[in-house]
Amino acid sequence: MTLLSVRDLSVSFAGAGAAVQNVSFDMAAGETLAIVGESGSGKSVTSMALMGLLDPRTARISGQAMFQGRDLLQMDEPALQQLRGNEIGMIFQEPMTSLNPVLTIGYQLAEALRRHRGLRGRAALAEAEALLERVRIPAARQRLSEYPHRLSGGMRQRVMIAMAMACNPRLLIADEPTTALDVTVQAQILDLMHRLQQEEGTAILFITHDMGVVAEIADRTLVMHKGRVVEEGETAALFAAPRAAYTRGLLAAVPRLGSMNGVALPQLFPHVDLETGTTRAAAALPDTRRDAMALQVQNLVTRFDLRSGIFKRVTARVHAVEDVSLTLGAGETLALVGESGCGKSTLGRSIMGLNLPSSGHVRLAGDAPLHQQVQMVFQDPFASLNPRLTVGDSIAAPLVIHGMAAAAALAQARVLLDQVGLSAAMAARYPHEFSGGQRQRIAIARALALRPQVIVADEAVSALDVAVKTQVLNLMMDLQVQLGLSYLFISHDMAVVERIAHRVAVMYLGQIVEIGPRAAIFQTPQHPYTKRLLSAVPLPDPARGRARGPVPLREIRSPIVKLGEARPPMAYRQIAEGHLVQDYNLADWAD
Amino acid sequence: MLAYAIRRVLILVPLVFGMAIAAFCLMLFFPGDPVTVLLGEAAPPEQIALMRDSLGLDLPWLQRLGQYLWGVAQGDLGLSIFQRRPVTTIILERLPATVELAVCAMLIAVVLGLVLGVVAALWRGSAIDLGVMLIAQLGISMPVFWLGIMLVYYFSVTLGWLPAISRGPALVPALGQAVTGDPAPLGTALRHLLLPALSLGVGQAAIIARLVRASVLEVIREDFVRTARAKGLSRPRVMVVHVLSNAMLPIISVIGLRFGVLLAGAVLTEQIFGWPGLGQLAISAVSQRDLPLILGLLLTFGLMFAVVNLIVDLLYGLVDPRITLE
Amino acid sequence: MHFIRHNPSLLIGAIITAALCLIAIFAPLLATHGVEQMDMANRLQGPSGAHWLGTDNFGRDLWTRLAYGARLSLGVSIVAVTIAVVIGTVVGLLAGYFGGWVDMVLMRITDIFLGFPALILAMAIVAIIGPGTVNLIVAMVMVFWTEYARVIRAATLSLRSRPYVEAARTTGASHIRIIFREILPNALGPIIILATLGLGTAIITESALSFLGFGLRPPAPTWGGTLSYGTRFLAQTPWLCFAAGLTIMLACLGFNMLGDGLRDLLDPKNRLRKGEATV
Amino acid sequence: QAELASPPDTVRLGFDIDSLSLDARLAAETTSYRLNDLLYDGLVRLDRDLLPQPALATSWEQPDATTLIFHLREGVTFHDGSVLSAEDVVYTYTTMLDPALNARNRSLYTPIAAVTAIDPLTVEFKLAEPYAPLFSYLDLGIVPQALAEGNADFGTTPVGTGPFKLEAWTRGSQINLTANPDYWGGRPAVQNIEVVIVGNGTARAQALAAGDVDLIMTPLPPAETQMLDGMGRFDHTITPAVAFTYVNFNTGDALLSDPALRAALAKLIDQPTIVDQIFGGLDLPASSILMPAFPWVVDDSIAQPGFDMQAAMAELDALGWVMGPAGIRVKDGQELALSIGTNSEDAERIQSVEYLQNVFTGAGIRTEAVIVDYPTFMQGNQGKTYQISFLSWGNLVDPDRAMFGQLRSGGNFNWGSYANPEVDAALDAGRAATTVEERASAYRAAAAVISAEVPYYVISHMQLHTFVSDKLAGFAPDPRGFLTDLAAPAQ
Ligand SMILES: Nc1ncnc2c1ncn2[C@@H]1O[C@H](COP(=O)(O)OP(=O)(O)OP(=O)(O)O)[C@@H](O)[C@H]1O
Ligand SMILES: Nc1ncnc2c1ncn2[C@@H]1O[C@H](COP(=O)(O)OP(=O)(O)OP(=O)(O)O)[C@@H](O)[C@H]1O
Ligand SMILES: [Mg+2]
Ligand SMILES: [Mg+2]
Repeated sequence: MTLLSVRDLSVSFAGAGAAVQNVSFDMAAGETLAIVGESGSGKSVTSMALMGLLDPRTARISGQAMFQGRDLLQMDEPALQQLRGNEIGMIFQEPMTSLNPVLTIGYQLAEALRRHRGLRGRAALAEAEALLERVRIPAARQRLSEYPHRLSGGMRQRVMIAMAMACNPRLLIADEPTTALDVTVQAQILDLMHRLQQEEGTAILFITHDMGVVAEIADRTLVMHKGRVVEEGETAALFAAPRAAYTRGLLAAVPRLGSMNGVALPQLFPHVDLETGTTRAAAALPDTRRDAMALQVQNLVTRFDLRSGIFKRVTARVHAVEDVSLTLGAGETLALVGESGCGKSTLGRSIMGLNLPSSGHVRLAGDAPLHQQVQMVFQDPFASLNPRLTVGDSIAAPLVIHGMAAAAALAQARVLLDQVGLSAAMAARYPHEFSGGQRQRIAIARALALRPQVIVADEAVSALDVAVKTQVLNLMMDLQVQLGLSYLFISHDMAVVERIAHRVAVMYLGQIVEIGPRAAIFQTPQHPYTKRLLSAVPLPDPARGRARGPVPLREIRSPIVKLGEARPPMAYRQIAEGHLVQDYNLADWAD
Repeated sequence: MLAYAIRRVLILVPLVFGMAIAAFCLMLFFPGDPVTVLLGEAAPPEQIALMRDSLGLDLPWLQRLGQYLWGVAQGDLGLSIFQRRPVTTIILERLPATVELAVCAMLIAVVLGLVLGVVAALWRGSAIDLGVMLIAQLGISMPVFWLGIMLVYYFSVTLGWLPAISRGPALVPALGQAVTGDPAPLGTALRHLLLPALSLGVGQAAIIARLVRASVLEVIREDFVRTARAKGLSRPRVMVVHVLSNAMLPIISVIGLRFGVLLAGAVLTEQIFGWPGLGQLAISAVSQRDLPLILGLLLTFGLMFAVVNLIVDLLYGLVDPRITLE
Repeated sequence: MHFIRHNPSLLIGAIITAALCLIAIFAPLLATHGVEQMDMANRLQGPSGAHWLGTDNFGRDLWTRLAYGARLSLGVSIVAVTIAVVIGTVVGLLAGYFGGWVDMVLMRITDIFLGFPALILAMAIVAIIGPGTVNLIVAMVMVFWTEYARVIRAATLSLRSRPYVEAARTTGASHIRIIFREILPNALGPIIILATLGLGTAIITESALSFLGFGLRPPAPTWGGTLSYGTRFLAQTPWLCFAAGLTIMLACLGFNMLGDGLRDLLDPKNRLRKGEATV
Repeated sequence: QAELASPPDTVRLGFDIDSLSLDARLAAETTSYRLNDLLYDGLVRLDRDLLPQPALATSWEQPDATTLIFHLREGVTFHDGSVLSAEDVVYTYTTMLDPALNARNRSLYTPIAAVTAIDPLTVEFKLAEPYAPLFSYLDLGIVPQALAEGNADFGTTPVGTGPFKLEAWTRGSQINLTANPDYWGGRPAVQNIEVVIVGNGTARAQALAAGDVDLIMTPLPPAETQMLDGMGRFDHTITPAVAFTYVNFNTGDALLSDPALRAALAKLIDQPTIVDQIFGGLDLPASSILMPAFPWVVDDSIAQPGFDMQAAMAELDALGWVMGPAGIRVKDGQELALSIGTNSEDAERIQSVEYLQNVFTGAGIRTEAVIVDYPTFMQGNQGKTYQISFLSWGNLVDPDRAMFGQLRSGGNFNWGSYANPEVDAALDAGRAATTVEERASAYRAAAAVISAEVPYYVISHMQLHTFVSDKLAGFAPDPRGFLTDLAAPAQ
């Protein structure tokens, strides 16, 4: 039975042109339809148009969207209000900002119940508590009176789901509900949504740009590109035999976990042309590793003071990095992985001197000052370039600082731009004139200016779309070959790490729990945390999609330690040559 | 929370002493002698010397500063040279008038500002929005004292509706009387209060209106508002419960700062409306070179400003659950 | 010009400000009478052919006085605000960038100055150092710099941890270089906006000081002075008070609208955002 | 004494400043003087011609030039019920003379060598030298000794023998007086007096117009005076006041020490315009330093130089100050440059200085206006650093008080360092004289020299303008603005 039937939906914005053009699709009751596409392809606008949430003063909407016999696009506001949250629920991308920060969880949940189910007072609260339990939030009763900021991202997203499901809607629209979350948390949320769907028979319109997630949950998939539908079909069929060139390209570009089984060295990503869908395999890379040390971290500890009380005395500390030791070889890529907040960035920043380590050392290969040997590339391409400097000046600045004449430095900047695949003529432009991928190339050029041996790349490609991401990664690998660079590659994307790393270090609560050659970590993970991390990664393969069993709900532990308390030091065990695993207490990791 | 409050109060101590030292040093450079002002043009030099001596005005300045700070530490701000009474007494007598004026002006500012700001935000881009914002712009650009004079000219002189000058009965006791059945004093008090409070409050109302509008527009874009709408809540409900509750937060913190501006503005308003508050007192103290009184007033203003901001910050901590006051 | 339609504030503000500046610059050409040319027989006249805006209490041509007054009032305000902005910026940058005890000391000093009511402080300073253009500027600087220091400090605090600033640090840039090349240019937007809005405040402050008798000495044709005289003749000739007040208000309005317009122009937060919602 | 047609129960007065202290001995501004007149009684009371009349003293005699004996009224009680005695008078004057009290008017009484009580109703004053003006100051309110020594603070809670008692005092805004039922002169018909403080003259005028107050008086802006006149609803009384506005030439200044230059400059002072336009014709143009409030001393034959631009220019030329190329007069390569100063609190004074500056500049004198606030200006005056200042004197209840300190050589406030033996002699004679006629001729002699040598150029003699509503029809203040009419006993 068709629940929702969208015909020729088009949306255009005053002054900005068409965002969505002639989108048509059908959804049956209880089915999951995924909409995938790059950033800006019109996914969110489609969903907002269906909900009637676009500003009628700026958005022009046309077409038809029959929901249970009524056209959503023709309904007046009161009728839509009747529908929203009742017949159609919605979940948004950002769990951090989607809940009202000044109202309690209980109030926000009860609001929907009061609105649509006529519940009042205690009854509403009791029902809210039941809802929280349904999304498996522990200690639901206490949570009712808490404010959103006290909850972790995963919990908030579960509250959002509880809210959206409060009135057992026929249709749930989920706009990138897991994009902002860690993979382990993402797995939990996907699992939860799936189970709720089973229980209630709700249809889900699932918006995402992650092919792995699509493969895992969608019955059918709709691919959007530049506001148009490129392809639609059964998920399995679509993955197996994509018809549209764009879909083919997209699927080819996606890094897949496990694709490196049996491959010894990092590999370039294939060059994918999204327009034509053609893929050109890349040449194999030589082994860049040399028998020398590039950077050594010894027993590094970085803690942040938390102060409180009348005199602002230190009462607790964030143990962001705890006794970390590792060695980065010359020409080697060491990937640092771990969940959000585990201390990856802090470690990188401590190496760079951006955070002062509480103890420990960073040793370098050469005698040159740190800044000439180690450079950093940051995550956000939009924030890492000074908007008031031309990119040429930005790249030349380090050279000028170290004594080069301005003209010579600018000439060198042009060469560097060329080296990262941009044209030298772009040196005179300002950052806002570049796309995200281009900016990240510029940031890399700047990092290269001082000819460092080591580059610390903190989530350097996380903010980029798939196709752009692979291009930048390829550039980094190329540069490694050309310049013999070593990378400390901080990332949470396991599929990417598998492709480019020589060795991998897994971090948890400020400590390295496992470190070893890439193949060893991916194929024979030892530490329970590593295992969990790997199993949570969604695979862009519908055949294997729902193979995973139920995902245990588990909250991330806090790295905050009260003054005087200490975590016991843990020893490392050697499993194989260069594969070390920290001792663990199995009871802590039992599911 | 309590620790935070205590800490903030403790920080006031060095602040007060810092202000006392700064103000005292300022006083050292004042030309003109309060004693000649007090004793008059006709005073013989011996008498002036005698009085300077009795007031300790000729002691080395460090010693005077020391004595003054010691006094401040004991809550003693010295004697007014002119009124020959303790500065604290004089200030406390005048304080209620200024507070009454400032609080009422702030009330007008907040209520007017909120209403106008929300209206403008709701109909943003429309003629209403444009009109409100234009009025706000005019309100901000208008010199307080000019507005005051114009109000007096129009409402008191031309129309004769409201008293032009002076304070009526004190508001708080008048409120009390109104509660116990005699509304007359309250009426008089309000009639006297209306113009000064209005002229003082309008500029602030304009500023608040703009802030509210900007803040509401900012909050409207927030994801949680979309969430609220996706729940099917009605527009007024979303506006009041979700938008305003958040939009008020930045306004609260601004009110503290505005209150400081308002206290300073009261100097002019009080002058125009003959309002017997601290502002008028300050002007006469400066023109008489009543040094202890000027010092005391500067400290009082500074302290009021600090206390208001403290209250605002604490309030902020109460209203916004994200802020842990530690 | 696309932005003008979306930013009428900027346009109107710029027109008013430019007009006033032109009047100030070309006052000698625009003046119809001598700026100090008295005519006691024709004092306090309304607008007429001979005197476009009427005459003041000495029978001087009001238009001429206001035009010359633009020089003084705008000049004093611009100089005072500029100096205050420079001081405030330096203090704010140092406090925000270095933090720690530098911040502590500078901000406590700022707090002390901020606690004193602006007008009384300015009055006291004028009383101490005497009236006069330079002294008036000194007094205004003393009361204005604190606000700039606070705002610039806040801006610096947020800019200090921007990735591009950290990137500069990782290349070994000196503090001076980071402050002046990475932070200051990016704080300039708010500084310019604040300064523009501050000009309006400065003009009002000047007139308030004049009103209280702490303005420039006669026969300086300041707007505040004219307004202050005007209040004396309100019952008799409200026109003088009106005209002077309106001029001050217009100037202030011009600066405020210009400042708002610049804010919209420079601050991306105020631009229409993607996915803007309604209520 | 004028009578109120029908005394109202309650009267509201709009005053310009709050009292600083209601202790009779510490009075320092008009509000205190006016209220003290109602709260206290002195030994004498000054009538409308400022001549002494019996008050607490029913009679007095002067056995010799330096002795005065006063006989007190019997049965007078203070507001607290205690009975007035000679000791109270002795106490009042002794403390007044005590430097520790820091009384503003102490110097008026310093010629008093001793005050003694001869019996409970007789007081004897011994003077160090003959001092004729003393009678003008003997209206000083008498305070009760017993209370004062019991640490009562008359500054905040005045206790006198006057027709009114203090009822309430809200600082800065209102002072309430209530009739003293036991007043020796009879219980006043007016029951309550509410003094409302409104600093701004415009606002005070508006308050009267709006019916918020029943009486306002000088200082009032000219425009407001004209407006109130125009309304025709208010009784407007004009009384010659004991005050004048003047231009002071600093004779200690190198340039201004020359009487010929001063005389030339005096001809540049556009007295008619200043008096009629800037001061709105509220005051009388002066022809000499002798005030019309003292009819017994006025002499129309004495005159100051009048405004005469042509004559002034010619005189300046004659003095060698010839017009230079820049439109500024030059002599021996030096420009004629002067400064004219006044204090910034008074708008009319500022306007006058601005106007004078304009006229002086037109006459080829580079002129600077120095306008600073009162304390700063006084500092300059006392340091004798100003060249020309534009100021006024008030509360000059005796001709001596207008000249002795100002123009006698070495006078306390002789800021222009004026010294002329003829004037000195005349002023001394005025003090030593025993009859009104003697005194008058002494002051005329001094005034004639002053008018000719112009250390002072008196612009105008002030007049007290009083506006009252119907309620107070018939009310007339005395030259000091005293409100004695309000104390008229009930019929
Ligand atoms: N309110 C709006 N006004 C103008 N243009 C808009 C508005 N909302 C969205 N757009 C434009 O519409 C296009 C589609 O946006 P949409 O948010 O649907 O993309 P998306 O596929 O959800 O991308 P992402 O993965 O980044 O969320 C974009 O080019 C966007 O800039
Ligand atoms: N300046 C700081 N002051 C206090 N705590 C900090 C500071 N910087 C980081 N932390 C805390 O240290 C811990 C580690 O943070 P870090 O940014 O290194 O994590 P991460 O692994 O990079 O996480 P993500 O994947 O989210 O970037 C977190 O709990 C964080 O809140
Ligand atoms: Mg989207
Ligand atoms: Mg990180």
